[in-house]
Amino acid sequence: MIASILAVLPAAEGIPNPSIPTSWVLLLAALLFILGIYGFLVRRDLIVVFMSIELMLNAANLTFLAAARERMLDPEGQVYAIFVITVAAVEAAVGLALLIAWFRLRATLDVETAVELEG
Amino acid sequence: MALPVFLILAAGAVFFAANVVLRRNPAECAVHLVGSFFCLAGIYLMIGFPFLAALQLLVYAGAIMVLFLFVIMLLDLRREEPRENPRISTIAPLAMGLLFGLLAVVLPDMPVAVATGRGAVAGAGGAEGGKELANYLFGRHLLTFEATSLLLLAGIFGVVVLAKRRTSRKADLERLLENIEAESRTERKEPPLVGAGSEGVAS
Amino acid sequence: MSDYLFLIPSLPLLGALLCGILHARGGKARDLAGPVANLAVLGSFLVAVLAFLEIRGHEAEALVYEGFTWIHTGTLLLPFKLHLDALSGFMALIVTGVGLLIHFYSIGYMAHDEGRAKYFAYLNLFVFAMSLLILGANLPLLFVGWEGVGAMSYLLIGFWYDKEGGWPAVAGQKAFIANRVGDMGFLIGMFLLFTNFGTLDVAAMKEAPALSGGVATLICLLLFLGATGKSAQIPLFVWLPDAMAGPTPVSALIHAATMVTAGVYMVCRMSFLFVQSPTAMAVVAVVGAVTALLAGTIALAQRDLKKVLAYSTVSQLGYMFLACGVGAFSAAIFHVGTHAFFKALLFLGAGSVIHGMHEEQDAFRMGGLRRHMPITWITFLVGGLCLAGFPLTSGFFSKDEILWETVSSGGSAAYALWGLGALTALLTAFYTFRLVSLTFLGKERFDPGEVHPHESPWTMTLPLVILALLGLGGGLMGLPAVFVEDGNWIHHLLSPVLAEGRPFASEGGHGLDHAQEGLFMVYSSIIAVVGILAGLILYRNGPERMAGLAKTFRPVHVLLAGKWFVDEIYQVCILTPLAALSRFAGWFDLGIVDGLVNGLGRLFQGAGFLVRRVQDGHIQSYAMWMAGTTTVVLAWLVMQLW
Amino acid sequence: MDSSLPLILTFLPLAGALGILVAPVRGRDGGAASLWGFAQLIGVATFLASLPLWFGYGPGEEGVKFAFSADWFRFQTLQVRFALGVDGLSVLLILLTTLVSMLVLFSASSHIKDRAREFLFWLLVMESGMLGVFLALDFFTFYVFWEVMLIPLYFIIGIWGGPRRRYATIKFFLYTMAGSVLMLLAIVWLVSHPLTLPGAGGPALTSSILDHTAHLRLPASTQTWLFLAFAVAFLIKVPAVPFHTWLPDAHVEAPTSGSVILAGVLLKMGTYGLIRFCLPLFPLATLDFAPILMGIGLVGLLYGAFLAWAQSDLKKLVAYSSISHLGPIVLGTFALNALGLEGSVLQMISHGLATPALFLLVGMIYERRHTREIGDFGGLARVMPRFAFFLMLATFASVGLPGLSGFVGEFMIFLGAFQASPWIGAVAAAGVIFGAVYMLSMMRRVAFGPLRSEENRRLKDLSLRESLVLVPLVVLFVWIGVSPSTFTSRTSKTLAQIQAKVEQAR
Repeated sequence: MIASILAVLPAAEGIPNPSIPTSWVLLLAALLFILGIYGFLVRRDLIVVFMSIELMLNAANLTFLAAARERMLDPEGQVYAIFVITVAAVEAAVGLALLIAWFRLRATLDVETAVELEG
Repeated sequence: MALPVFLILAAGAVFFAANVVLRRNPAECAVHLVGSFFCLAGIYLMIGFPFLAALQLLVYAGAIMVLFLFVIMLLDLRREEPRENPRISTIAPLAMGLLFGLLAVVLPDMPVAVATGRGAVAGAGGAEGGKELANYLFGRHLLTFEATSLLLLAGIFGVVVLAKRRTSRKADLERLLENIEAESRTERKEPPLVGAGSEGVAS
Repeated sequence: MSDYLFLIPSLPLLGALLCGILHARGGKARDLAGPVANLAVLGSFLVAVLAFLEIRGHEAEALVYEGFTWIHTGTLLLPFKLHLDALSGFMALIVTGVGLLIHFYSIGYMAHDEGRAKYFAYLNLFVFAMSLLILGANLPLLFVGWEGVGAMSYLLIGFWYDKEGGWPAVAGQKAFIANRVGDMGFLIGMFLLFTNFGTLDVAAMKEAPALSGGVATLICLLLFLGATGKSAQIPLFVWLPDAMAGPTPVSALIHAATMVTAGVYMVCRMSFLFVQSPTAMAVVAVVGAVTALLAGTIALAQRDLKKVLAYSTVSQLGYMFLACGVGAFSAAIFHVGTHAFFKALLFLGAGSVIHGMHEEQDAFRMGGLRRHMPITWITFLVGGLCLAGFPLTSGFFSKDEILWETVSSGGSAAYALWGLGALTALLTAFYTFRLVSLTFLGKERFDPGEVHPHESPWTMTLPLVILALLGLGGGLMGLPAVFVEDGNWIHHLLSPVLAEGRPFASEGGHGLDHAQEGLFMVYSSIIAVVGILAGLILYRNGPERMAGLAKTFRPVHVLLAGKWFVDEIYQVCILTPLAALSRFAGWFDLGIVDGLVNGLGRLFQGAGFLVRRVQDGHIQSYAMWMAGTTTVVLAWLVMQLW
Repeated sequence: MDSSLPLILTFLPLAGALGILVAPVRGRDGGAASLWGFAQLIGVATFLASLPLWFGYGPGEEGVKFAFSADWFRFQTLQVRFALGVDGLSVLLILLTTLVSMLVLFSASSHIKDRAREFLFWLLVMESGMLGVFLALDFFTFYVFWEVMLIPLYFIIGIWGGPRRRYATIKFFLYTMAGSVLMLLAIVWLVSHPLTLPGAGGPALTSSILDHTAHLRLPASTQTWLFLAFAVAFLIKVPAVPFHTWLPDAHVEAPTSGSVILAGVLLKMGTYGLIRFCLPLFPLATLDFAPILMGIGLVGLLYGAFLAWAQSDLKKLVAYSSISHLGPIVLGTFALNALGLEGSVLQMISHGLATPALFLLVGMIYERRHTREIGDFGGLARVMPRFAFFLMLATFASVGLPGLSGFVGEFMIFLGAFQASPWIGAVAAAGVIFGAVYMLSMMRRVAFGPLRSEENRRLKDLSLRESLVLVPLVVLFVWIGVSPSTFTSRTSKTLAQIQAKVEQAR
């Protein structure tokens, strides 16, 4: 069983696992992205909204890598992916800090209550 | 032979992602998100980016999700109440469905830019792929790299400033108690756990 | 070119200004107003006499005074030009003469009214406007006098504006607006004249070639509409009886002698035009005759002294227009003259009675005044005789001449019109002596305790006596051919000025000869005597006897006493709908037109609200908008790719 | 030869206004008295400065006199000049403006108590704006002064007005602004349209009104929409019937002096504009639209009369009456004959005198009784004879009683209209009746009739100062009524030229 897993590992030559069509990967990324948007729009809990954002970022990452793979494992793609991850990390950190400050004020994370900007 | 494995992993990623969005309890959402990250890491591995897969696991699953879990535990978040006006929750799925349909139609034959010469180096994804990547990272993208480090620095300062306590501890406590009372009054189903909730926060 | 002619209008104008200043100063000065006003009119009268003699003397066709240019625009040239010929000379004599007597009478009548200076100022202004009307050489100048007279009657009728709950002011306004309706016709007539003749100068129009029948008729009818407004004929006579709300000398001057005859003067002045359209003449004659009869019937059932005289005036004016209608313009002017004398006499007599009876005007509550006011009684009797047309009085000659001219004008209509005239003559005689016997004969029907009638001072009775003499002697002016060969002095005087025209004669009418004239004269004297005796006998001792008769013919009495309900008809048919229309206009303007404007404002406001609702504060709804629009854009892109 | 008179006329009030703004005055009542004194001095000075126009521009004169023009700014090939001048059409209106403004300055001190400084400032700015409009001979100068004139009235109604002043003044401002924006569009088009001036070689750009009036040749279609643009702007100002709803509100809410100036001069801007611009510049379109506009004038006359009859508020009645009195002016203008045109100009002047007198009287009675409901009055003639005397004269003048100013103008207009089209002339003559109906019933309910309420009994009559303000108006009523030719002779030549310009195109 380990062998089958190891077999999955990319062989040295050419594009690894050519049998996986890039478009499918893109489709997966799209689906993840859409789930992210859905979570962002629908959920009332701010923390879950944050998670949906993370999900969207990952979907973007996947798209980068899929494209990079298509172009013979172009490092450009990987570099962007790395930057995405870094930014996501910072964003999460600052976001959560804000979240805590918010909670300290409101005792709830419900997005519905924040309507001061109403026109 | 790799396709079925990919499909399994993809299905797993989608399943976990769906749960992240649909679960009521934030803690469960976090766990499912971690699961989804693992599946993604697996996919990265399969399409030839082992370094990225590692990074994904290390940074995302390891650092960010831990942070999330930590915050969830710190703030002791309860189950989320369903939204009063279901208006958005009815429209959103339809919109997402439509959007996905569009992407599904468009993405397969998305014209990907012609492969540049450099990428043709065979075996870039292999063990020494990381070295190749490093040369690239610190060569061409040095400026971006430094920018992100600045970003990280700013992030740290930001968090410290935000987390600093402006009001006295006692004032915080009173306000927290008030808020909790207020929140407990608004919770319709569960009985007010005033006792348990308060000493948890006070520590 | 006699330049003293402008004195006739300017003297009363000067008098009016002086009285105005005296009124403004108030106090003792007000008593000066009477004499000043009288002097002004006296001066004007003398000038009129002088001018009249100058014309009669050496056959000078007419005196003309050309002043400054009044209006000069494009082809319209209207100088301030006065023109005195036989017709306007005769009228000027009447206006200033009778006016003078009435001014003199007013001194006594208004002696203790604190607004007397203002009263004399208005009276003088009236004489000024009337003289302008008579002497005006072009129609717009005549029109200035025409409306000026209307305005003055408005002010004088409403002189005691705060008595009887403000009724005089309403009566004054009614008079002015009724005149204005007539003036509309006059205005349009003038416009037509100007477009056809290119000028509005009467003399110039006279020489101009005749107009086509249709246009002439239209113009004459329009001018006649103006005349009916001013001289209170059928459609527009409603204002005259109400005009009695003014002081009695005013009624005498304006509503008997001068203003109301302005219409007749205008028709005679434009006789050269009227003659050109037989249809217009027929209309004038018929309207005159019918008005005479209608007014006569109404006078039968009136109790108020002045109301009876007012309706009698309307009736006599009807006679004058009848005369104009049958082409006997000089007879009309003759009747204007005599009527001015005896009707002014009757009004002033009535004024003296009212003055004596302390503002009591209801004839039913008088009676037996002949013992208390002998002079007034005799002069009133003389006036009554003239009005009734008692033989040999001036009223007899002038009215008889009109009747004779009507019947001798030939044509089938002649006899019908004569019949109407004769019937009205009978009614006139009857209601005149009904009035005389009710007021002066029989026993006193007022309690002598609180009302003790006394004879008026000499300043009031002197004009009565003069007018009585004029009334009696007035007939000499127009003796019919039967008596003296060419005794009709006034006919010779006016014939060069007035056009000759027998509209009906053309229908194969047979001119009657002198013998018939004598016969018809006998008819009218019989009619007069019968009427007088009936009036005396039936009303000798009070109205009771006739009251019974009135009850038997209940509907007729109600109809007549109610003045044929003409006022009510006008109110319902014209005034109320117009008022409703104006209220509707008011609502329409505020609601619809203004509504549209405000609506525009509210439209933008509404649009603003719509947009505002999008900003509802929920982050997720903003995100929703973003997601939505990206989807749409994406879809559009996809469509393009396809 | 540039004469400096128009400059003085236009900028003297403006200088006075600035002077008042900065004048350091002390005194018991915060220096108001000296401010009023200074302003009145300026008013009299401007009036005296305008008198030479009357003598300089005698009967039978023609063409532009007292011309002044200086380069203003250059825009590529277009050299815009600040051109002022007086011709037959504007000489009487300028005199009317200076007279009415002077009278307002004298009469306003009785009812403007607070913030006198700003009020006087705005009043004088408005006077210079109005004079500028009548004097302007250049499109841009005209339009600048047209706007300068609007703003002060916006403040005068807005600040010192009645309860609903904000609504009224905004409505007035927006309404007129909409119109003038249309006009600006047309002006810009005109000025950017090269004009072939004789002797100036090829077609050149110019913004002088006189050049355009003389040499503008446009095809019928462009004339139509340009005509409409100008006509709508001026019809709003007149106000002609469809665009009249701003007037009653503006009048009712304006302070007395605001109403007097609005009715006395501002309404004449509309009719002046029609004659100055619409007729000579676009003859073909004028001929096409003449019947319609005569109809509008006629409707204005009758509709205005009916509206006035339905009013219970004295000031609103007078406001609607001025709509009814301006109808004939439009009617006369578009009768397109000598009688109609001269009649309209004369009627402008006579309305410019009669309605201010009425508004001043309404103001005086309002100061005493603080109500404008006609029902509250009655029998004032007994208590206030002088007031009743002036009211009677003003009513007779506005009703058009012969011998006073109203009659001559209306007679000439109706005669001119009759020549143009008999039916409209006849119906217009009928309008005379309704005019009399509502004015006389107003006068009866106010001055005559019994004294009903106690308060009316204690009213004191007009003071000498108030009467003196009314005297010049009354004198002019009689002067115009008795000898209108002295006035019409000054306008006849200029109007004949304008009429000739329209006739050429027929």
